[in-house]
Amino acid sequence: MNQITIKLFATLRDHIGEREIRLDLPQNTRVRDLKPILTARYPAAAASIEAALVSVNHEYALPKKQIPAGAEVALFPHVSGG
Amino acid sequence: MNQITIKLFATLRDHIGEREIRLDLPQNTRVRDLKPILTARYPAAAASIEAALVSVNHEYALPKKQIPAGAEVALFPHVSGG
Amino acid sequence: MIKSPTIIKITEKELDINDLLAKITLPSTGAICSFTGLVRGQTNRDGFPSETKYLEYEAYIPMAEAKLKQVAEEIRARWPAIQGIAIVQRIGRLYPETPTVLIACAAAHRDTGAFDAARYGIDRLKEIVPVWKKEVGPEGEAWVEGEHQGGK
Amino acid sequence: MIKSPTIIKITEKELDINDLLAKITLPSTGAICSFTGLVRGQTNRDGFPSETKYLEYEAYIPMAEAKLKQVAEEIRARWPAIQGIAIVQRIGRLYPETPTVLIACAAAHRDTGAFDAARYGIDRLKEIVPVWKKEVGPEGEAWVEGEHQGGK
Repeated sequence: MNQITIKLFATLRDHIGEREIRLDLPQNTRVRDLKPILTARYPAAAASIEAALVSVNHEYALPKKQIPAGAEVALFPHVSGG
Repeated sequence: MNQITIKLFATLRDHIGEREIRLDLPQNTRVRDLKPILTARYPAAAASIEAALVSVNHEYALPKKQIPAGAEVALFPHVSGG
Repeated sequence: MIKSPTIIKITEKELDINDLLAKITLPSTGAICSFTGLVRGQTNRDGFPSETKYLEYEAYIPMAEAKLKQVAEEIRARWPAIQGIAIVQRIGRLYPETPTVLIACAAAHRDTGAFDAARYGIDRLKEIVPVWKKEVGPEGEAWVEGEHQGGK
Repeated sequence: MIKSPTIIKITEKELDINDLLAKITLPSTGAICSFTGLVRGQTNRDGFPSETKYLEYEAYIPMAEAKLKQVAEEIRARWPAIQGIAIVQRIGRLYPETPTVLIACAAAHRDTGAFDAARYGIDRLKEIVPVWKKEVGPEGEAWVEGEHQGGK
């Protein structure tokens, strides 16, 4: 198992109620596997999780990307800076 | 006769050697009559006078414009601000 | 040849535009185009006037800085005449009429892409830099939705 | 509706861009595009590097102020979404890396002409505003020739 840290921002943090969560994931877990795991754990935040963008090590991640050991993952809504 | 003030800037001031001159001009003198009068008086500055822009009361003046009594006229080279 | 300065920053401090422009000015710089974004206190939402008390900005700071750097690199790749670049996003609680973001692109002359580069910079920042804002008004608070689909 | 501020100035004082942008910001302003011109200390003249010690700017002040006002009016006629406008030309002896001119155009949003308006403003200023500069370098001094034919 790989331990990964998931940071949460904006609506994701509000709906899940945490700034950061830690998960133990099987090796070779891909980004697309992450959302079902989180939705099962936080069903009230399902809609935000579904719409979230995912980054791995500070880079936007495609669904097929494998999450490496020790990765810093983040979930957040579409950006609205400026 | 109308007395007018002619202000000189940049190369015009350098070549004529004055910041401001006063001229008595016949009524109905037009902008196009001004340059020959000045060239006759300041022959060393002829080239600068020929190339100069002319303003009357803070507005660019066409050659045919009549110079009104008491006008503030100016001669200067093409602008180079910014 | 002097290396062109790049200033990239996520900050809670007031934006000092005089200082930021001075920091990206080289001896050969003759022109800087800057874009400043500000908190609007009065806006129109679907045709109705709306008031904002303040905006609360937050950023995923290390990723936001990496993405600001990417925006600067994209600008340099597209407009090679650009010299200094400053891209600074302010975060925290920001009240109406306060500058929130600055994108400044310097060049020797004004006709070699400085305007287009600054315009591109703010568009890309709003697309890819992980910053979010929550609007607080007389009727409560709401996260502001991004204009774009997120990027790469 | 609040009247949009217009700041027009020929000045010997340092340009305070923070202050000028604050002065043209309305509660409904969300975007400002600014152009800053600076004294280049190093330049290329016909492909050869050239050094400038300083520039000496002079203006025909009352006419220059009238023409700056005209530039602001032309901007408002072309881009009606523009709110505040600042156009400030500094004169006197100005050394390399010093800002000499600022054109800033404010609007509610960034996509209603602020960039084009600032670009137009600096182009028109260089065409019609009676300001001249003399360059002083290691080999003596020379008046800088304007880019344009003068205007109306």
